[in-house]
Amino acid sequence: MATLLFFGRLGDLAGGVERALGLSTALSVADVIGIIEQSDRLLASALAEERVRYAINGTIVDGEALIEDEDELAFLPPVSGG
Amino acid sequence: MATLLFFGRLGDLAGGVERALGLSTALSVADVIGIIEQSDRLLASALAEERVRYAINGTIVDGEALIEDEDELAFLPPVSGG
Amino acid sequence: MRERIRIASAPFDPEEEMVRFRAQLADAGAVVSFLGLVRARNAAGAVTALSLQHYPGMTERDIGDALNEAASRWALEAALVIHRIGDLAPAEPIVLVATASKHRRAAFEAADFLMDHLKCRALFWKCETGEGGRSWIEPRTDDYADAARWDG
Amino acid sequence: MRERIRIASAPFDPEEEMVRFRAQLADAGAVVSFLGLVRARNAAGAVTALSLQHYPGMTERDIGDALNEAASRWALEAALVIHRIGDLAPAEPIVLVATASKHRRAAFEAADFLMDHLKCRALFWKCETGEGGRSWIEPRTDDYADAARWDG
Repeated sequence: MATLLFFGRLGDLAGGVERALGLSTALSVADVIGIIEQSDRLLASALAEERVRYAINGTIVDGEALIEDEDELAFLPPVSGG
Repeated sequence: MATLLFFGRLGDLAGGVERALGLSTALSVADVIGIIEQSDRLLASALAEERVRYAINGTIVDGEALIEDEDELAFLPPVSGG
Repeated sequence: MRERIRIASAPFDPEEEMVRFRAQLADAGAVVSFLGLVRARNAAGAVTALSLQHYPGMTERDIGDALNEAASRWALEAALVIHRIGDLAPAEPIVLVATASKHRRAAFEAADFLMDHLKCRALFWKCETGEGGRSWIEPRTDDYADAARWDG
Repeated sequence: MRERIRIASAPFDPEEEMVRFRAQLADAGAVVSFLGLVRARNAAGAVTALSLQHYPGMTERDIGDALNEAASRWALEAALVIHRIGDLAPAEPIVLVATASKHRRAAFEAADFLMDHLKCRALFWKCETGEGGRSWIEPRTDDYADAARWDG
């Protein structure tokens, strides 16, 4: 299983920070958003916003990057600390 | 008596921070330096340096300002704090 | 440069942390600290709670990168970053940054730089609850402009 | 703005002073502190002692004027200046400046401004004793340039 992480307001939309996703083959981030779109168009649309960044296993990637089983894909909306 | 105050390195030259000066009439700061010059040319020359400021009773003044009996005249060389 | 990063899930004592930070210093002439506190009011009215989220591992590595950049820009003897996560109440400390250097300009600038990074580049997400409801906060335009001051 | 000026003839505890400074704050989101320490070395070698002189009354009034200027330039909730006089040993605190404001830029800039003032405009005279002998210190060229940044 791969792990999807939804931070900030994306977690509200996803109904939780973490979600498991079974992968039979490597998929791009864009493919994963496409799968989510089938069940949750609102979340998928939020994930595809330009200001949302993606990280696979802790490294920032673009939408074409591939995730495989056991990988962790994080969706990072605009940050705010301090 | 008027009080003369010598701060920083001026105090080293004057042999102390404070010195009393009897005044029978009002004198300018320049006059006071002239009096000091009669007994201590090194100190007078240090007091007359451009970077030394004068204060009478806590207010910055120029060399023509007058001091009277009971006044306090301070010689302020370049400062350094912090 | 000696550095320390701490992501704190419970309240921390800023002055206790500063005692500890100072104890390690050998020949610093300048110590700057920045303490951020939860404000009881925002533009929408009273704030009753603040919740902070981070991405364990990635957040710490990113702050480590910012500390490395600070160390390469300024001659620092030590630097400290403590950042809260979890639920916070008004007036509680959120973030403490401390820097130590021989001369004061390095300590001031490095603390300023680190705070700009933490405010709008580090991986934290902040949710405010209050009169205005519940909302995820984004940095102000000023915050982005401040952070851009350090860009190459 | 709440302000406090203290000319201290004996050692002070910076963290204790910060606890006290913070206790008075109502809705500050940002607290900046600058702590200056006696350095054990200068360009001429080891420093064994530092002696600081001030002009009682005039020094405090001048710092009060600087605090008033800070209050007119930045929206500060509180500001604190503590400055040592007398004989100090290496590593001892010389000066503590603290500022509190809603947003961090005001607190950073006001602390920076106050330190520039204390460093080369406030009425203190500083004498170092060490390997290089005994000498009255003047601000560095950098210090004067820093202070001039705030001039109108």
